[in-house]
Amino acid sequence: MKVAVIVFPGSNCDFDVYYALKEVSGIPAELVWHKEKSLKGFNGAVLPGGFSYGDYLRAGAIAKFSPVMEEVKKFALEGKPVLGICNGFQILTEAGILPGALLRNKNLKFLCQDVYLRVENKNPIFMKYLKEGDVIKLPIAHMDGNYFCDEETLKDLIEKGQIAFRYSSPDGEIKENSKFNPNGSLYSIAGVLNREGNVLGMMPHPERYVEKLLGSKDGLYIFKSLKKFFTG
Amino acid sequence: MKAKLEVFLKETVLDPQGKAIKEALEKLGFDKIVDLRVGKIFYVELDLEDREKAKEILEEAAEKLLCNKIIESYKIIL
Amino acid sequence: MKAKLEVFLKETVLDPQGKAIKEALEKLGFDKIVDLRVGKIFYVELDLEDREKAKEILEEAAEKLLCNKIIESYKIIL
Amino acid sequence: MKYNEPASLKDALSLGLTKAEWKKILKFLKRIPNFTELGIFSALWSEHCSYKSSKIYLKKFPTKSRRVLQGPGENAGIIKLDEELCVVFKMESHNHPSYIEPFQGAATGVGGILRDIFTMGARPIANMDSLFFGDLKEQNMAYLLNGVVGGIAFYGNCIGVPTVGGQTLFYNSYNNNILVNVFCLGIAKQNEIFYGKAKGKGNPLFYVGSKTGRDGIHGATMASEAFEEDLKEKKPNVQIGDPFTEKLLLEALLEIMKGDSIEGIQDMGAAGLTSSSFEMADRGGSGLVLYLDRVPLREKGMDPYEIMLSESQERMLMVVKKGKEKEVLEVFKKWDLDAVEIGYVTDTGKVEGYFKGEKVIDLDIKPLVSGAPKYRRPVKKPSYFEELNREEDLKIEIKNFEEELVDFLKNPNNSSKKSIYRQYDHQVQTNTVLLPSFDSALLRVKGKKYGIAITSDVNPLWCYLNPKEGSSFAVAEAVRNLASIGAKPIGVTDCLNFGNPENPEVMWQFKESIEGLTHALKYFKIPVVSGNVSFYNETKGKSIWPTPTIGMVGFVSNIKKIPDFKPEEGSSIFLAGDGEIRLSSSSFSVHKGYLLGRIPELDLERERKLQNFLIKGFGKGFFSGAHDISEGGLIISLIEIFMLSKKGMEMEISSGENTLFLFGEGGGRAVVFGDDRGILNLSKEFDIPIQKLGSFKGRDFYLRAGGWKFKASFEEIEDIMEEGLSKYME
Ligand SMILES: Nc1ncnc2c1ncn2[C@@H]1O[C@H](COP(=O)(O)OP(=O)(O)O)[C@@H](O)[C@H]1O
Ligand SMILES: [Mg+2]
Repeated sequence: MKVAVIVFPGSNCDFDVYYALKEVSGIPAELVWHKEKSLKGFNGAVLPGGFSYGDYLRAGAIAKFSPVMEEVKKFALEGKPVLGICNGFQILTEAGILPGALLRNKNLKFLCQDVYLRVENKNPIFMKYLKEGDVIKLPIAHMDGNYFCDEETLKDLIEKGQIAFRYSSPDGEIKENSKFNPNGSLYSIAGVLNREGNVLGMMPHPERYVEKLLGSKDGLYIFKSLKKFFTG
Repeated sequence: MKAKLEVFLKETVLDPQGKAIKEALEKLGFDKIVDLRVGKIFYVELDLEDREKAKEILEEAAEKLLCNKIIESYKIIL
Repeated sequence: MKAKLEVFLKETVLDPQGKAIKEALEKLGFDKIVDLRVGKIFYVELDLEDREKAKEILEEAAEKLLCNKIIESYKIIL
Repeated sequence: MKYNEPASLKDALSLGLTKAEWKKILKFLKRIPNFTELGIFSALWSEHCSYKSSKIYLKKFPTKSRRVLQGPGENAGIIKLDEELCVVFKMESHNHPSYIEPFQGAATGVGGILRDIFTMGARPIANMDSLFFGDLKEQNMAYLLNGVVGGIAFYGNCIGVPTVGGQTLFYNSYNNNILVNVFCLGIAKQNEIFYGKAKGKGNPLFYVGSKTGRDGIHGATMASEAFEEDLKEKKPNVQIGDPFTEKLLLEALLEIMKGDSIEGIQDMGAAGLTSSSFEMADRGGSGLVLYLDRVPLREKGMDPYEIMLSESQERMLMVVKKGKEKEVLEVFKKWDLDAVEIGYVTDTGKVEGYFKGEKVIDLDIKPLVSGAPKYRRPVKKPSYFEELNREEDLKIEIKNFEEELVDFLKNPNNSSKKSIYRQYDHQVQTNTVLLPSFDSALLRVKGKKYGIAITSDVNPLWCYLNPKEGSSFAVAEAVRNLASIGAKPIGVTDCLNFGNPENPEVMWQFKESIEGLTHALKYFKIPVVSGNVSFYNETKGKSIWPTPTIGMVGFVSNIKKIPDFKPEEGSSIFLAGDGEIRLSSSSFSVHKGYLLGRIPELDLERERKLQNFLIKGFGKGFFSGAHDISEGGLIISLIEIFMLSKKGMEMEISSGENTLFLFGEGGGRAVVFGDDRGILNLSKEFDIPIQKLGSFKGRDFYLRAGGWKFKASFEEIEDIMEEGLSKYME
């Protein structure tokens, strides 16, 4: 097993993800430059956070054309795990691999802070060690994390169980118009899955909380689950 | 030739920036401004003179890259 | 009445956004697009019908808030 | 005026040179310079580039220790961490540009300091920002604040360097001259350091990064002039930051630097191609030939004068080892960056520039760089000094304690700076162990046991009232802030912000300040390895308060032995240290409208004792937390501890003078808590006076002092602490 961490021009959490996978979670990983046309030999891919192309047009808009994205799309279709974090999530939505779009935060400012996430799903690839209703704490760091989709799509997401995480209070209460949904996301959505459940996009950064030294290990739930999925 | 492409949020999408600016204007006493929305505009220089062709190219650029149709619409001005 | 206000970087000011987008379009094969600069556009609804008055108000709004004249210029379209 | 035509005295004056300097130029050259050459002189001899007013004083700083690898004089200073790694750091001001265009000014300030760090081969791992604004009620001040913070966030977040700390103060003194000081620290292997030296005759010279436009022509000169009414005319100087391009530049360079193809490299900062080419050749003892028509241009029709003096951002000048050109170009191609060979290294001791086949620059380097003017400007003790430095302390009567306290807590100087730092990504790169809100930020180094602490401090009010001792206090406070998380200082960078040096009273402040800094730095044996002087922070004849910002780097030998701010229920809250505290010269007194007073007595020995006590206590694991007492006095410290620990605190204070005790300020004190017995024993061992103020109990902050009482919940205090600033930042 081996996971590709895609490096786009302007990615800046690439190494953090790589470190969290390889050094902390024990998942073999490699940094892969976006101009790469093949992901042969890899079993999964992570699109890390950052500012691909400076987010100069829309976050993630230009990166979706990177050569490597054809392969990422294939992974998504073949059922291989694909995880998009922050800018990675934005790229996945821009590429149409995940539904919806990420708008500017409702207070129009960059937000770097801890958030609480209520687990909405029991996805076997990414959330094996979490159960519905669990609350985990992860940091966000973004300007455009305000999740949006049309009504129909939202209905669909709910019905098909594609919502992975929602911003909540520490006790797991959802209050859409409160400080517990800091960026103003629709339905407090923090992370979504594709229909098949092998692609997860999320705004919070699990790779930042994988060691006690840095304050929390809640991010490990996701990486451990991924490891378990690979090793069986 | 020169052309412009306007890209703006769909009516159904909230525009917090527009709202904030509108409120700031209100505070400054601009009470005749009753609505304001913000969009992007691309000033493009094309290496051709054929308007039809230019329109086609810009349409394609908008569809592919410059406009995210989930949230935005666009308008070409030649 | 409705009006538009375009705000754009002065010619001589670097436009990193425009540059990055232009390069992206180039890579996608849009070789007829030889220059691209990005601006903002405000779609404004005014509670009056007098064009002169509207222009005045928008000019004032631009000067006071919407246009950063150190690096930007603006244009009112009625 | 055409670039290749002979220049005149009038031109020299219009470029900010003096008549004497013009004569000096003629003497050096033995001919009349052309306009381009004159432009080069004016830039290199500007205050900003030449340090002509400050040089003789800066020489006094201690600059050596067994850890110092590179002291002042390079792009940044270097300090060893262990046998393998080192830190590279520096602080810079971007005051004038940020006042003119706060967002872009601050953003390009960050971009500039980052380049200073990675040009040396170090990966930037942390930024700090020290910001000084005027009264937020002044028109435009909130706009400036939001613009500056937005610009720092924009650049730092995008490029992926965490902004982990800083300082933000609001005083009237900065109403017309805000200060934006940015600090960057990078990490490198000791054997992979690069210097700004042009060496090796025949080696090609490469230009890398963004194209050159007419941006900020004469920015260096502008930073060397006071603001006058003609601000408008200076506005076109504004440069736009492009953090995305800089990110590519950073990654491409660090990749190239792993190989063996670069001889020397320097970023094009103030005075652009001029300063980078002349300084590199000067350091390398070489010469350069430049073909100016090869410089990639963004705008049409630029002439050599403009090309040499443009301050377009995100550009580097690089000497490549002959034969390695292809290697270098390939990496830049991978990162979609332009790199162009624009000349080569010679051994002539000259910079020679050609444009359209004509030689337009022919200048000896030595006279221009080392021969730059140095001034011992007149000094005069300002009249305010005696007038304000009164011996007797201020008495401030408090009528309604709770009301006055809440009002004080809502003063933006005391407010939580969360509205600022939550706009900064402070965790990217996953090394930040202690985030903003602690006395110092702490970074781990992956794979190492130790940590790197950084803090930035100065109390400009004290530096105004007493430039010498106030400056010593800035060092002492930084030392204390480091010790408050268990760190020992290993090096300092500074950013000396002052008014107009041609004003003898300002020059006196500067001289005194340097003496005070030197005194304290020598006392604590901390070397200065880099820094920056920003003069001419003056508007309409009014200079800012002397503001020598200190950026101090500390070393924590065991990253696990640091504060957790999780005190046990019932454990004590101690005040450690003593010494003179005063109300006059306190931030409370300024809050109440007074501006006067002798500052508290400086006692470095007491500071050192406290420092040793704190560091030892962390080493032994006695402290759950410590917090130094500085601006705002004991009361602010206690409230901040409550905000961090979120644990109820119950305190009963009975001092003869409660106003003084709670709001007074002095050096050498900290609040500590953790293992009661351990702390008490340690205080005896270190001869530190210690006083129990109360204990952690319940859920509220509950303070009684004589007849005064203040009781509030976490949520209430959080709201109060945020309001003062957040209402200007929504
Ligand atoms: N401009 C800023 N950027 C980032 N962090 C800041 C800024 N201003 C203040 N802070 C953070 O807020 C906290 C309180 O700052 P300050 O009151 O200056 O601390 P101290 O008095 O201990 O030096 C510190 O952790 C500091 O790093
Ligand atoms: Mg402190």
